[in-house]
Amino acid sequence: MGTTPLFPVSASTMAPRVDALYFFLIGVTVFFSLLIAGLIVYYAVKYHRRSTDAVGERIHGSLWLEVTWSVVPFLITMVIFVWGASVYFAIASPPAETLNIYVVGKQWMWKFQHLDGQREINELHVPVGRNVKLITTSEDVIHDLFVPAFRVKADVIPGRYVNIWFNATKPGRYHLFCAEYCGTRHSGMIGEVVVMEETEYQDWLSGGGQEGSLAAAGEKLFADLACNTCHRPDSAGRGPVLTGLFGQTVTTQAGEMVVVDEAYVRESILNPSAKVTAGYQPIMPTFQGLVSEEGLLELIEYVKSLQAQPQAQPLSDAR
Amino acid sequence: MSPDGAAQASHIGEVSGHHSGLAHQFDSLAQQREAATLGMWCFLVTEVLFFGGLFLTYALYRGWYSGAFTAASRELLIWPGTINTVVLITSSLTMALAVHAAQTGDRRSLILFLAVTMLLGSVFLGIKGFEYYEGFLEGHFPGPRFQFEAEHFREAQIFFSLYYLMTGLHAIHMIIGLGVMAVMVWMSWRGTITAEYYNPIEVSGLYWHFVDIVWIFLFPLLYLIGRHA
Amino acid sequence: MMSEHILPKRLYYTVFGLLMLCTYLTVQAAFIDLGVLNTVVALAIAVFKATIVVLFFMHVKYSTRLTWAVVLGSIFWLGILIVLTLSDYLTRRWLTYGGA
Amino acid sequence: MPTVLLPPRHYLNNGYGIRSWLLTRDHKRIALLYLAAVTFFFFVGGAFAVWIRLDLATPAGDLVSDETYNKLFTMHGVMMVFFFLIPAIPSVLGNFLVPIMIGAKDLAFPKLNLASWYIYMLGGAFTLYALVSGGVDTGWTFYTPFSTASSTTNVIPTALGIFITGFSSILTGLNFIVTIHRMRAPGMTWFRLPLFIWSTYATSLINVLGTPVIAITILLVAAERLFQFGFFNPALGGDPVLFQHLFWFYSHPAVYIMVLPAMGVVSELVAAGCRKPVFGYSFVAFASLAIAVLGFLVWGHHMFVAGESVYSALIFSILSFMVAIPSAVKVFNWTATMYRGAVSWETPMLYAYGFIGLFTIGGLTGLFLAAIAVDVHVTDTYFIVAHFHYIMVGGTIMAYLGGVHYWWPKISGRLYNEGLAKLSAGIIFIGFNLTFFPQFVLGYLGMPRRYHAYPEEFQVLNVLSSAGASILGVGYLIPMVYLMWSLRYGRAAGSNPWGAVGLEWTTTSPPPTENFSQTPVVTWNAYEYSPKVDHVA
Ligand code: HEA
Ligand code: HEA
Ligand code: HEC
Ligand code: CUA
Ligand SMILES: [Cu+2]
Repeated sequence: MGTTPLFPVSASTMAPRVDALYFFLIGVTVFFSLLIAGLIVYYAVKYHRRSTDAVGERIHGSLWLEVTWSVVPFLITMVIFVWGASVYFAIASPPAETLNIYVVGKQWMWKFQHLDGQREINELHVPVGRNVKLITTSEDVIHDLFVPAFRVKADVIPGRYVNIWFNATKPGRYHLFCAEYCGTRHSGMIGEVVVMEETEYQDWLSGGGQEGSLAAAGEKLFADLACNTCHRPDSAGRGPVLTGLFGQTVTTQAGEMVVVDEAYVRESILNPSAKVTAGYQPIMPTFQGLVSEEGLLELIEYVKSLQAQPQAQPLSDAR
Repeated sequence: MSPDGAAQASHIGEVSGHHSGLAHQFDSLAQQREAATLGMWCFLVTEVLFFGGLFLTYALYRGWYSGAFTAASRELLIWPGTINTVVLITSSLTMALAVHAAQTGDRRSLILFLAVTMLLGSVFLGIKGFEYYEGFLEGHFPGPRFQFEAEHFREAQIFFSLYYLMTGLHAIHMIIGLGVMAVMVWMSWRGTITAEYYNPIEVSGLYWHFVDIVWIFLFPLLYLIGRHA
Repeated sequence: MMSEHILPKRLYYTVFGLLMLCTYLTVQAAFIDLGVLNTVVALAIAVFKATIVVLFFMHVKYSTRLTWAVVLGSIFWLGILIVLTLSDYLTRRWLTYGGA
Repeated sequence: MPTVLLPPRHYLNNGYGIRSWLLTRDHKRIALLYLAAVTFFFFVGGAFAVWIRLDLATPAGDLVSDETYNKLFTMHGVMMVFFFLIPAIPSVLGNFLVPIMIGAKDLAFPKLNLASWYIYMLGGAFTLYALVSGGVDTGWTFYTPFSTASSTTNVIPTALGIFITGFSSILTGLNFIVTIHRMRAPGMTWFRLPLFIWSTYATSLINVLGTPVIAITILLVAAERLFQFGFFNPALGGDPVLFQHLFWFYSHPAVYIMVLPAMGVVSELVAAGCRKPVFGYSFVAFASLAIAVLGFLVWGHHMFVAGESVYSALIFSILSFMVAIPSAVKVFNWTATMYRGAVSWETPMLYAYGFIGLFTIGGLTGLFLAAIAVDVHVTDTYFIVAHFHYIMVGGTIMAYLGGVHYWWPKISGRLYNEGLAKLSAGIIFIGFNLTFFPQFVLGYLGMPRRYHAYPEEFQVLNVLSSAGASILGVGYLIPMVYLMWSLRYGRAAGSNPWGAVGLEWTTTSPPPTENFSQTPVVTWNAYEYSPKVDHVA
């Protein structure tokens, strides 16, 4: 497009809240910049040195002025702080009910996995008006998933799961950037977020998905890697029963309580001895190098899906 | 005052009892000694923060991988560490006595104590070298040749990475210290050091004690914590 | 005036004795199982040893206020580095950006 | 004025051979050695900047490959930060002025001072070697695990260069601290010191307390890159965020290393430009110390989206706002100083005005970044780039140029061409704003930094920025010409061409090697201009 926008479209519930603070800050900046610049010009003209040996008046300072121009800015900044912090909290805490999409970043592309099987690269389809949570990780270095129209961004860190959530308000196509420098094609690690009406979205979902759901893929992998030799639905296996495990709190041999979340399952697979579950031998082999990041996500989704009551709707977070 | 400040500046002449050790920019030996001592202390501040970065890293991973760190630290031989602690502390004593000798202008014992300090320093390095050699045979050095029980492999490797980096940097400081001491012996030999002008000894003493202090912390952190069965 | 007056050798020997004693204690303590206390004890002893070295071997006890300021300053800044960094790691379990 | 002549004996004609320069221990000559080196690195860094801007004139970035582009901004950042801006004011103006301003014969450790210069040059040599032998592409921030596990370029040589140079700034800082504590002339009490000394002192504190941490961090990176010591790479069990903590523990305070000396210069310029004591001397003085201390408590504001704890993000955010206050106090005090002054429009003053205005904008945009929610959107975009160029280029370089012009007669003993100086000051101001203002807009639009190619809709603003950069470049070249010219043909300045106070103006221009014929005894406060009786506004 030939037009030159000067302000980004706002297409998420968070965008207006960020913009509001932004405008307030612009107000503060304009005010103080004009104040300072104005005074400088005014004084420079009014008190311009006329004779070569003229000297200024010997004024040393004024306590109440010092106090004023320390306290006033301080109060202003505290307003900004509280405001910024509250919105930040909202950005940092996803709502309970979210549509989860798994994201893997690698030099230099974005891979998206939807719960019921669709996989896409550098393009992400989401429904309008739903809370979407991207569960992201990286295969190599730090990347950063950034959607300007949504005003959200987070570093995508190898070895960790970072969640980004948003609620799109406008159908359309929006830029998706990698915002953390990650090497040669960093500026090529871009894509588009496609926000669709719910109905279109459902059509799109049913469009792809030949591979079957993510959990199904996980189940297959679970068998291929012979996890099921130890982890069986009944408690006959040498490993703990994984059914209904996700979201629970387990006690490790070290005696600490840990919540079973994505990170925990991941660690249990890649580095089982790190947190050995109480009452079991540390016999689980590490699967480091045997499972890809996508594979891990499938296994995690499978473990999630192993709920005591099978009718847990697949589209919602286990918590 | 008038824009030309010179008018106001009254003047005084140089007051400086001239001594071979007095540099041109100083007015008196006292001023020079204070400057040198303050300079060395500022330098030691930088050293504290330099090692501080390492101690922070250590603290973090110790917290995360306490199991592995305990297992790994048990691999270290305790007796060389202990002996080295004793050796280094003793060298600090002899260093302090060297400064004392310098202050009292007792040149012979000054040179003697400096020599003993250097000797002990070398003993420390010798023992450390032996430890490194042992560790190398045991496959403690991180990287391709690293060996450790599979359970804690990665984490133990981090422990030994820290072990070699921390003790290695400490050893380098020791070597520099020995160099400084050598110069001090030479200066004392030439008689540059006198009861009025002993500042070089005092300042290099500060450095030596600091290196000792670093070890005082490294010893328990690397060898002792988690030693108990 | 720093290190103007000369300390008696006796003092140095006493400090040395203390340091040796501490070394002995810390090694002994390491073999008794005190749980977390092992770390605490080891560090406490180390801090004590460091302190007496600084105060007596390095003459800080008899030095100018400026020297004191420099010493305490270095410890304070080391504190900043460690405390503020750990303020991140130790509070992560409550709420981390991108967590939950 | 009557034709004055240079004094018969001064530090410049005290020996001519190359050895008399390379082996000198005279702080004034060492300052000139730094001046030459720093200027060189600035033009190298500037050349990279021009290159960057040319490439960004088209959305596809047709000029260079993405690989080259990444090396361009990395080298640009490294050169400008570590080899130009950090040493610029302290090592050039500081070295020249600190002993003179406090009435000393030299720094406390002249040999160490010369050594610092050689260390600095050695570091520069390493980095230049890394540059010519293929460059490095990590960005000036060297984030792990990219820098330790992924990049295939000259990370180690560059890092080593920075490591070595670090010792130079440590030793310079140490030298200043000791000098200011122990070498002040009789009667030169702390509260008679020029404010430039206060800010240099604060800067030196940061040098001494911060630099060691970047040094050890670099060693950890090197160890991980060379021996797979797993400190930062998750694949080896390390934590990449730990690197960011260690890096910013130094590199945030480092940004105050880059601005505090500039603030000191501006205080001097404003006082001399208004022939008037700086308003609220003690507040400005303590503001410098406050910035130096608080500056160490805010580094986490570079990591708001890097996966740090939300609670420490809050701590770092509120502290970032705190550190803004002393800066605010300074700005207001400078402005108030002009009230009822004898305000001059000479070149140094023009630069001072430029600094105050642009620093204000740059600083206030810092508040956008400290406000976490906004930072989430603008971090790693051109908004950041604009923020720090406003402070570092619009602020610090303006002050640096102002200082160079103000003290040039003292340094060289000669006067430069005022007309050309005013002209180039104007060009620089216009070029600067044209270059960097559009980047604020680009940033909020969401254009990420370190991007070699970008969507079409951003082109117009980028072209504006590139156009501005070329104007800016010209603006920077002109002073080179007339300052050089003045060395040979400029009129002799006389000891005090500005009619300013301060010890440096009581000695000849250029000063003698020992600075003063006799150690001065100070009986007056800084900036005592008017004989009139005091009265407080
Ligand atoms: C000299 C350099 C310099 C200086 C002085 C500053 C000063 C400040 N900086 Fe800046 N900053 C940088 C150089 C600098 N910065 C660089 C290089 C980066 C990017 C590094 C990278 O990632 O490559 C950066 C990045 C950066 C970030 C991280 C952004 C991100 O990466 O996400 C933040 C966040 O808080 C920040 C904040 C601030 C603040 C609050 C100040 C404050 O100190 C500003 C204080 C000044 C004022 C406030 C103006 C004067 C005041 C008034 C006129 C009165 C009115 C005042 C009030 C109402 C309070 N800066
Ligand atoms: C002191 C610090 C400093 C200074 C002075 C500058 C000066 C300039 N910078 Fe700087 N810049 C940084 C510090 C600085 N920068 C840092 C730290 C980064 C981040 C790097 C990173 O992301 O890792 C950065 C990044 C950066 C970017 C972002 C790159 C990216 O993220 O993709 C851009 C883009 O416009 C830019 C532009 C400029 C311009 C136009 C100038 C102009 O002011 C330059 C003007 C000077 C000249 C034009 C030189 C004049 C001489 C000539 C033109 C003659 C030609 C040359 C020879 C004869 C040899 N800089
Ligand atoms: C050799 C037997 C064995 C195999 C094969 C095995 N596990 Fe395990 N697993 C265990 C044991 C024993 C434990 C409990 C001790 C521990 O936590 O290490 C365990 C723990 C777990 C846990 C943590 C459960 C809890 O209650 O804390 C998860 C999740 C898990 N395994 C998943 C898997 C997956 C996925 C695979 C296949 C890729 C797998 N396991 C393969 C034996 C095995
Ligand atoms: Cu991925 Cu930048
Ligand atoms: Cu910062």
